[in-house]
Amino acid sequence: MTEFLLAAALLVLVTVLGGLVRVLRGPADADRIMAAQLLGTGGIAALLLAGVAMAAPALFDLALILAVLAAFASVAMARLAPGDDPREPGP
Amino acid sequence: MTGTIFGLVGAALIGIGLFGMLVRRDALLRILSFNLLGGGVFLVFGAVARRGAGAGFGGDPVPQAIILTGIVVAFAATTLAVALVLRLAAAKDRA
Amino acid sequence: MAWDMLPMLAVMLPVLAMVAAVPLGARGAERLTLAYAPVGLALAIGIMLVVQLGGVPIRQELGHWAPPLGIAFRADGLAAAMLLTAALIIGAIAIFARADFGTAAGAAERRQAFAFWPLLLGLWAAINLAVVANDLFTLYVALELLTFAAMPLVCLDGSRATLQAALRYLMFALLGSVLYLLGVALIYGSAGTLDIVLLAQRVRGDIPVMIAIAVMTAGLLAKTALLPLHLWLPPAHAGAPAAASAVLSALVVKGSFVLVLRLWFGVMARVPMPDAAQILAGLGAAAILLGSVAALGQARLKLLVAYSTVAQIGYLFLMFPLLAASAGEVAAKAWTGGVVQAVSHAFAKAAMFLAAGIMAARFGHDRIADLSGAGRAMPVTLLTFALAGLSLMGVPPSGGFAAKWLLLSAAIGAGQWWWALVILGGGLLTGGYVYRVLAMGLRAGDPAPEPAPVAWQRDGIALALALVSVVLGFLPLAAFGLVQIGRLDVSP
Amino acid sequence: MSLLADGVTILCVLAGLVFFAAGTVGLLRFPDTASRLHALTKADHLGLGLVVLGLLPQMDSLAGILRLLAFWALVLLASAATGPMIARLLRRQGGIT
Amino acid sequence: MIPALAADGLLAAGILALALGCVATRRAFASAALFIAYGLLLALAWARLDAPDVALTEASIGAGLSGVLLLGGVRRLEGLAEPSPDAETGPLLTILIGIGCAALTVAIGAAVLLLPDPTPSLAPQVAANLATTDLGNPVTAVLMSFRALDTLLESAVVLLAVVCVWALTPEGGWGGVAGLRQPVVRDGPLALLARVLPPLGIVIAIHILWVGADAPGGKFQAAAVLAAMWLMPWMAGLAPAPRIDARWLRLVLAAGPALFILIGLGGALAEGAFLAYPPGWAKPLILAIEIVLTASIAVALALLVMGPPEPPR
Repeated sequence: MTEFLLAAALLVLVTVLGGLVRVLRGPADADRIMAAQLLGTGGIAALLLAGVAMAAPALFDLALILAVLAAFASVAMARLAPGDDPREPGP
Repeated sequence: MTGTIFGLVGAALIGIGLFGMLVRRDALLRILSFNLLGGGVFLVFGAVARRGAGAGFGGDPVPQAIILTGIVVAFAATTLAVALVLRLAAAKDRA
Repeated sequence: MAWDMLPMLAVMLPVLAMVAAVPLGARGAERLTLAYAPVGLALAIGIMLVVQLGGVPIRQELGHWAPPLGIAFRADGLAAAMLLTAALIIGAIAIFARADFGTAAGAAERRQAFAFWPLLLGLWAAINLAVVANDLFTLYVALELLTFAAMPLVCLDGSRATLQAALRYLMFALLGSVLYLLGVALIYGSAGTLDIVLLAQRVRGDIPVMIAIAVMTAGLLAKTALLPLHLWLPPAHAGAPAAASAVLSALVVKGSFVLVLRLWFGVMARVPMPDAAQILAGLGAAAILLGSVAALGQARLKLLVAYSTVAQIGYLFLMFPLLAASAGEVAAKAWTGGVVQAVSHAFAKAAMFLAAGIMAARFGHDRIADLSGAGRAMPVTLLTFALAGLSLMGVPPSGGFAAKWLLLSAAIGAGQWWWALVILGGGLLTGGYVYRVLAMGLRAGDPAPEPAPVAWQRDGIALALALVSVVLGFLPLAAFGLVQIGRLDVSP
Repeated sequence: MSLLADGVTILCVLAGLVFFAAGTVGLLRFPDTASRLHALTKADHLGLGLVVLGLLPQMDSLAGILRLLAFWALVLLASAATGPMIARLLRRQGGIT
Repeated sequence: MIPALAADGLLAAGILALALGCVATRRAFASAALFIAYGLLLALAWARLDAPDVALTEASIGAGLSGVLLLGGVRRLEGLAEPSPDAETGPLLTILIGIGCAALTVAIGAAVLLLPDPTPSLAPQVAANLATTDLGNPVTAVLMSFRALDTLLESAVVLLAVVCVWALTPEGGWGGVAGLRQPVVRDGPLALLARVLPPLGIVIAIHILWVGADAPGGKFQAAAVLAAMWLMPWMAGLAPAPRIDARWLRLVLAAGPALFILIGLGGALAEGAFLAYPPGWAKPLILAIEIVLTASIAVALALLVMGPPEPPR
């Protein structure tokens, strides 16, 4: 089981890293935000799989922090992207 | 092995970050490059920590603690630099 | 009272005062700073006496954790000299700055006033930490503390030019500290400790360590503004308010300089690097000559003083090849000469910037060509400038003379006579730019139409600092024995 | 018990992987940003959901199960909020083609 | 072994690709988005390096707060009249700098490869002394006991950074509300998230702080999450930023470092060395410092991201 979960974690990593191409190439800002979000979700999935496989609760906490801050960062990216509502100044 | 791989990644990041800091003219991109450079330095330190694993720890806790401190200090420096860049741009605006 | 507490108190009390200054607000912070200044001075004098009388450095292991696991403070002779210098200068600046950054009772808090006092306290803490800390990473934190405290001082006035200067300074400083940190990582990986005393015993000249020392030195030189990494200094130091310029030029660049000394003659005490030392001194010589020539050509007084700092920093690096190539008395002379140069330049330059600030405030500008009449209108200020200038030139008897004489005779003793030529040539050029200002000031003329009277305290403080710089030259040579205490490159 | 649990885990995690792969392929291959957004929000979060579902049988405590579910809820919430924001951003930047 | 190597290789390639993208991209927003993705991957790399405490810090501060700060900077810079960008570096100089940086990379890489094997380590010493601190997490023990001085000074550095950022307040803005005023967003997805996420985040932060004594986690990570949970409703205009001359604000900022120093001085009086904890008191004192410090650092981090007050328009 452990091997299967670790392999699955690796595969998740492989697929979401494929999405990196979108972050790098865009072309729209929305593409970049989405790809970064996918990276976050994939990272969480990989950490959960690895955390269960290796019985390492620290990885769960890391996934938790990642989830909260990925939400925060996604919101910030969507809100602060140039061209979004000009009435709203950013931080 | 993991330690060495990321140590080398750190070395590469140092080069990339320094290049960005020296070549790019946009102040924010320079600050961002500074962060890449800092990340590289922390990774080199992390490689040292990983190679010092022992006594039941996955890595030497002393450099790990130092990196942690370093990340916070680097963040404070980044905020300072961003605030300064914004203030300067606003001053130009008014001038 | 346990004497080993003194260095710790000299660091932690200003940190505590800085922290307390934030909730106290501008007025409270000002009072706190002025109240703390004599305490800090007493601590510095106490440390100097203990080190001098005991003949050994003061050491404290924090939390009773001995290095390599823990961190130790170690105040040697160099640290004692720098602590006292910092205490005297910062105390003087605090009194001087009351007129600019004071807050009257009941008055609303102003931005500059709120920021200045915690920054001054933070800067003091950072300098003290940089000279007594004995751990390479703690020294990194000291460097960052120093940068954070110094950067806003540069642009306190908020004009566009000063903001630009501050940004450039910040970039240089951040790059410098991150390079330093890189070296810390490599040294830890090679030797398994960051304690300088332990490193001095453990370090061999293997490749990772040499690379580490190279990047750390490069980073620190950027912070010390040694030519060719000096470009940030003149606009930053010339644009700041006079009180801020004085601490920046007198103390902040010395903090990173002390770190270079700790690296070369602490960590690398057993690994001589004579060729690299020649390069450093070559850069120093170039700084002396080019910096002085640039100062000669400046139209504005504060820029002239700032370029003079670039030149005087060059002298500090002449000691490196002399120490690397010799031992015994010649090396001792070089070491003392370098440290006395750092101290006497600190006092002279603080005095000079304050005098320049007083003149600029009086005339409403600092164009050298329009300073005629200064001698009649403000003789004390011009006298201050002249005394500080004499010390920078190295005219006997002054602290600058003692420093340059020691370096000169060490250069001859070490058989490296070419540095002696540089010292003499630099002195002549320094004489040139100081004379330029004095000659213009003594010319008859009318200063400002309706001059605001200069508070005598401000003139007095600037004059006192200049006098200290001169009086250093009267000290018997034995007094300089202090700075030899605890040198890691000679102890067995 | 263990065999059944492991079987469920393997099935669900594999299905999750398929969705992750589908999300990535969609992100890479779909011609315009708007359809990429659809591909992503659907596939990505179903993928994580299935992984979470698959890991549930491996948990030996209720706290662990709740924690896993909390992850999914958190990510769904974030996605629910950012999806419309990204769509609006797309409209404003004129990215819908 | 092979999968582990593959994971490392993938992460390494991803990190380097994103870093190169950051430096090469023409548009600042794209660079900042890349930087956030880079931070995410870096956090995974730290997990692979068996440094979970660092991974938590990198995820929360390195990727999260830094990324949002840079994004905000990009956004505000374009709001200001675009300053005429200085000429890009010439091609010859670019190549020269590139060669220099590559040489530096090679030198550092060589240094990493040439480090002594086995690398000297303090891990055995930490393990031997861990029991005296009553802590289970060795990194927390280093941060709060063996090298507590660094942590103390760092908290002072963060406070000083707040002073520095405030010192950059434009004329007429002093005493105002930190950062730009955010327009109120009462409904819509942002408002929803801004209302729902913070309670969750606060629970998570408390958890991270609490486990920090014995497991990966601690005050910096918890403080970063708390700061993010404040910034979120602030960006939606639902939680106002404080006035920078508010007495409570300044007291909270100073409380953590001040308590730390005072406990340290207490150690000097009672035990004869600064930051020495009396036997048996180590854990309660450390916990007290951590809790107060978390509050101070969280407020400081949030204020740093918000930036200096703006004069009313």
